[in-house]
Amino acid sequence: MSAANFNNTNAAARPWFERLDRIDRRWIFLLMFLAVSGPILWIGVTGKTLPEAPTLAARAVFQEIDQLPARSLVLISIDFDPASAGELQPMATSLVRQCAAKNLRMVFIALWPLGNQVAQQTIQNVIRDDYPALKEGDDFVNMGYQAGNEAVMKLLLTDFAKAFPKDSRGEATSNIPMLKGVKMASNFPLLITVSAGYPGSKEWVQYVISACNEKMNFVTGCTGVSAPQLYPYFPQQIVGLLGAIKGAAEYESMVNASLAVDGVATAPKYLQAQRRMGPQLVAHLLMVGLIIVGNVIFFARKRRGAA
Amino acid sequence: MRITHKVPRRIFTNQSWKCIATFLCMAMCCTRAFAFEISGAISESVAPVTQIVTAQNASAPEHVATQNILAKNVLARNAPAQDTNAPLVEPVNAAATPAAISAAIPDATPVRPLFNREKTALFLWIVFIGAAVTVSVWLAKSGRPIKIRRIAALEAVDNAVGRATEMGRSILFVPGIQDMDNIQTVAGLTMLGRVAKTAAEYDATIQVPTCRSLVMEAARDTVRASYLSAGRADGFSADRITYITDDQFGYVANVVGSMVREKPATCFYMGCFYAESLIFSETGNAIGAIQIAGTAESSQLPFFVAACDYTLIGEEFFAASAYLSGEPAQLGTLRGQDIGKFAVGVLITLGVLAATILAVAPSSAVISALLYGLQKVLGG
Amino acid sequence: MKRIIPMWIAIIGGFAMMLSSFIPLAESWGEVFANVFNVVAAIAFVLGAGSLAKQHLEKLSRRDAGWGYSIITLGSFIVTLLIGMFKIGIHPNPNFPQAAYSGSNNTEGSAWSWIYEYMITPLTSTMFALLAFFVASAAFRAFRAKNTEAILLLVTAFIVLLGRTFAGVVLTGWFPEWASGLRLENLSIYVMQVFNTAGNRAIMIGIALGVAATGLRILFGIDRSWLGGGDA
Amino acid sequence: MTRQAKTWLVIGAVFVALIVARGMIGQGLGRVYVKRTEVTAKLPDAAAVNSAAAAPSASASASTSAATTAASTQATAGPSGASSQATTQSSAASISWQEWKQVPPLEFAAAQKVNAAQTEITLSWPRTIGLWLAAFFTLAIFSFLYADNPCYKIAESLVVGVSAAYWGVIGFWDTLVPKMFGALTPGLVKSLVQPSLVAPEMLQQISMVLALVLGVMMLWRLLPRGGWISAWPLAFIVGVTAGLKIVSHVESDLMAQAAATMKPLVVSVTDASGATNMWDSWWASVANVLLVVGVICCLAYFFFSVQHKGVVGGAARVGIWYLMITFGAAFGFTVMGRIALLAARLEFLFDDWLWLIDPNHFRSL
Repeated sequence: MSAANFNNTNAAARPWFERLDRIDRRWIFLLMFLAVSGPILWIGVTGKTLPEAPTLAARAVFQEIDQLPARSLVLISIDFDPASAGELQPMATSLVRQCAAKNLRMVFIALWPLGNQVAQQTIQNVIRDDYPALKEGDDFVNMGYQAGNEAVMKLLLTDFAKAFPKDSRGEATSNIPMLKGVKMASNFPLLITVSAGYPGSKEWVQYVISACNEKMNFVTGCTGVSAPQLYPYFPQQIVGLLGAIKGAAEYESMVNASLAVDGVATAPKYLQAQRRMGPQLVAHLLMVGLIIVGNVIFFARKRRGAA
Repeated sequence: MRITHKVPRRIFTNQSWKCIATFLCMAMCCTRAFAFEISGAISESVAPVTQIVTAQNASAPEHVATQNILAKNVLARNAPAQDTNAPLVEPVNAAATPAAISAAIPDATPVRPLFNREKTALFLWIVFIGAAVTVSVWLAKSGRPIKIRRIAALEAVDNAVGRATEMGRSILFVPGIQDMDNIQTVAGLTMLGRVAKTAAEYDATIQVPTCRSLVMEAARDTVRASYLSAGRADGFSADRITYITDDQFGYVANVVGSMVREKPATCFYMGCFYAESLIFSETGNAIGAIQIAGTAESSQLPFFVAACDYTLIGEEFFAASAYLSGEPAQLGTLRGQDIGKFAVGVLITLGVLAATILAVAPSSAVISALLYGLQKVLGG
Repeated sequence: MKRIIPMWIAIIGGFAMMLSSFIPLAESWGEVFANVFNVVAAIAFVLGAGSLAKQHLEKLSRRDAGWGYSIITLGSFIVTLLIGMFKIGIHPNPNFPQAAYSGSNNTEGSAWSWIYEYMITPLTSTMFALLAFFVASAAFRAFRAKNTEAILLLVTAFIVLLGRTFAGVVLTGWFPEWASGLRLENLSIYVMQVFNTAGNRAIMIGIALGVAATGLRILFGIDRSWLGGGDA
Repeated sequence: MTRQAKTWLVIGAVFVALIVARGMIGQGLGRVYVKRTEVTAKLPDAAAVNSAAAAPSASASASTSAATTAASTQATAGPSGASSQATTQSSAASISWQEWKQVPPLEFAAAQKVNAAQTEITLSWPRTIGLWLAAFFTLAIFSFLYADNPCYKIAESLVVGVSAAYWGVIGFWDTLVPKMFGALTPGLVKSLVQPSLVAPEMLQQISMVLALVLGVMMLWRLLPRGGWISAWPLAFIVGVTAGLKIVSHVESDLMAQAAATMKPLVVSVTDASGATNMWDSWWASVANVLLVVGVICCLAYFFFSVQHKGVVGGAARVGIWYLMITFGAAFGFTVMGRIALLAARLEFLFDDWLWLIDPNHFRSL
């Protein structure tokens, strides 16, 4: 795919804009690489991050979790795989951290085949490492993955144990102490999902939130790609929405601020999203620059063509 | 464009009987249950919420009552959290815990109503859409021509296939990355049928890599049928329709790799796409292929719109598939959908007017009743 | 026969699913069908794995171009399958040591986790990361102000790109309070909540109607194109 | 040698030189350390020991492991470095094994300082090799940006094979075993996999027989003949999803969205003191007007049985403008997401592999 548009036989004879227009796209790739790697190295060395001002949708996520009384049950669906972890892992980490700090009882499920492994890692990094007092089965449980996408959601609506017959340790659902009394999805006052696509937040709204006779509150974190599609549901069906790494950074800064202890710096693993906003800034500027240059070429060519 | 699909003018074809019968069956099944509940639904539209709670309590004592308490507590989010959510909090008073409550449920099986009243509006909507589609399909089958507005991307399909033949290169058709249960995939395969037929006529080779094994089977059937109907059954080769892998990026890596190696002259992307839309269309751009895309995934449309030569946006994709198939069933469905859209548009307009008048003159009882009615129609 | 039975299977499954939302008594049918569906969906994965193996074996036996890579694919496929199916290197679950296969594949340090951590993760996520480069190249070459529509697309993209980073704060953060609505970060929210919501809402309404119409067509037995062939 | 081959050679040589140079500076690069923990599980009764000994892992190394040290077994255990082994203690009815948990290099340095001969925290060869392989795969896929090449093709072939098997295995262990085999062969599942299994209900068993029949029909297509039978499970999938989707789409995407659009065109926003805020009211009203107009115009664009002329044509034109703004916003958001993914990959290369940066303080305080 490289040499196809790399043609410089009579490059000198062409006006500047033609040459620029036919520039090998690998130069653009290189620019993008520099725009992202530069800030990563700089932030990695200096440890500085940019300030975040949380928007309404992100504040709503924080408040929704914050207002739940301690020991409430929350259903957390990890609907992404490592391919999207760059965007979504910081969200999952912060969401679990806030829930753990609030002493909510967390039930993890996954509708993506690799989601179970992601949930497992998140549990390890946040709960086991930093909240070792929380006990599996009493305070949190990972129910693993189930195939079937929407049909699993449909089953969750009426029978939780049928949808997820065992947890990832092999314990039958009916023997798990914290799930005593959980019959169906609506027994959870709050549903939290982190979603990378299909099945994800949209399907949760369609198959669970809308179909539930009882009102279930729903907050979600999603990739930048799916965020625009979820805005029509906000704030009626989706109470709080974290869109892309920016949403993650906003929410992360809120959670960090709420859990900050004087004199103790926040653990660096809880600053992941905010660190990634640095490369984001430079890369966005590069994108804007590229679009502007592309259009300058376009108009220069148009003028030449018209003259 | 005007489709003159001439079916012999027989009003009640076999097909139409079948669909009417099925529809009536469905309607009858439900109206029995529905008749019991309709009076309740009407009274509900007048009565405040609390009455429903009591009404249901009568029939389903413990279960429903519990559920309503839970629901109301969650609803009352603005009130001080500590009190309202009390039943959700773990032990203080054992009797009030959800565990205790639901432990009592299995024994006392509640008497269930025949029809879920809260879904009345939803049910009526589905009946309405079903009726609109059935009637439109029936009309279309009875020979009434259906006009479809011009769709630019469609007119480009034949040219694009012709170009590939002239250049002596292959055509790539990607039917999305979802399974046969996704309607976009089905629409994509309808498009494939047409593209393959044109390709068979022009004697161009067509490559179809698929992401699901079921899609591969269906695509093979479709292409085989197209080659047959073009009278070139010998030209069909099942090996060009391959299954790669279920994994999104495994699939993308393979398709993009083969695109760079084989340099197809024309690429079609018709179906359900996610992140791979841009990888495909950028790679297609780099190898200088003509690209025509169609998807209903709105997140991927910007890339197709920007990078492809022609794009079928959202529903346009379904419309194009219906048009290309030339089947009265599909064209009738399109008309049925338009009727639905028109109804939604009118409802929104009425609702907005009512809401506006209500905002200006809050005391207007008639308008507030209208607004309430509209909200009910939409299940709000 | 080959088409009538599948059609009725679809009709029965579909109606059971649909009616279970309206008729509480039918809820259990819905459950049964959803449960069967989930298991069939899992068997579809097995089918996917089987098809892949079959495909590459055929390719190998014919010595097609690039058959060497088929060996790599098949080899990695078989190794992963063996490790996963037989839970190689997985000790039993400490809670149920008597059951040989009770351990989870996902235990830290297992071969399965190794594949996840050092193969699946880098391979798939780097594939995804390539998009950042393609997006840049597409922006340079494809996003041109050709007409009104393209200009609207571009301007919106600018507002969102700048408004969702610190650049927005730097560029327009000095706007006085009464004009705060014009700050890029607020403008980007406005775009999302008004224009984007309107556009996506219309698309959603349209698609919902499309899905309902097509679905009903299948359930009424009008549409059988999904059974292959073509005629209705 | 072609020009391209030369370029590859130069790039490769420079790269290797840089990595070697990096390896000699400071702490070096790309190593993974693990910490050993002992796990003991009590067997319920003596008879069960035999079945435990048949466990794939336990049997593999039970007899030989006693004499070997932790570090060396770990490097040799299992085909790809499974870092666990089991020892069966003949006296007590319990089995124990060792598990290794990844720890930051900082902890290794600290442990070495206390006791240079310690074996609790050690360098993990399987994981270190894995890390370097992961870095190789990352670079191999990035190399596609320059040009297609054998490294990329190898990575591509691997991802196809590994992921297909991975999905199959997950489907088998997570769904088929607990749901289908749990219902059809509860005894087997109970003794081998999940002792906590709840006895299946009759309905569950019947539905799983149905699922099994459909599944076998589906797998039938792997055989050369009778592929048409797989249309039955396909029909089931199509029918059930159609039934599910009709209800959910009409409810959440049609009715709820139309209801949410019924907004008053005139809004009065009052501030805390109860007075109407004219400026805010104006903007809120404008937002509502724009929203309502947008939804209706976009709907007009999607009318197919009406030619776009006159009023409908005008509305459709406004509709396409709205759609373009929608796509612009989607583009902006998507760019944001993609760049975050690239940042994550580069963080892996710079942090985990090359040890150039240390944002998580794994190697320095």
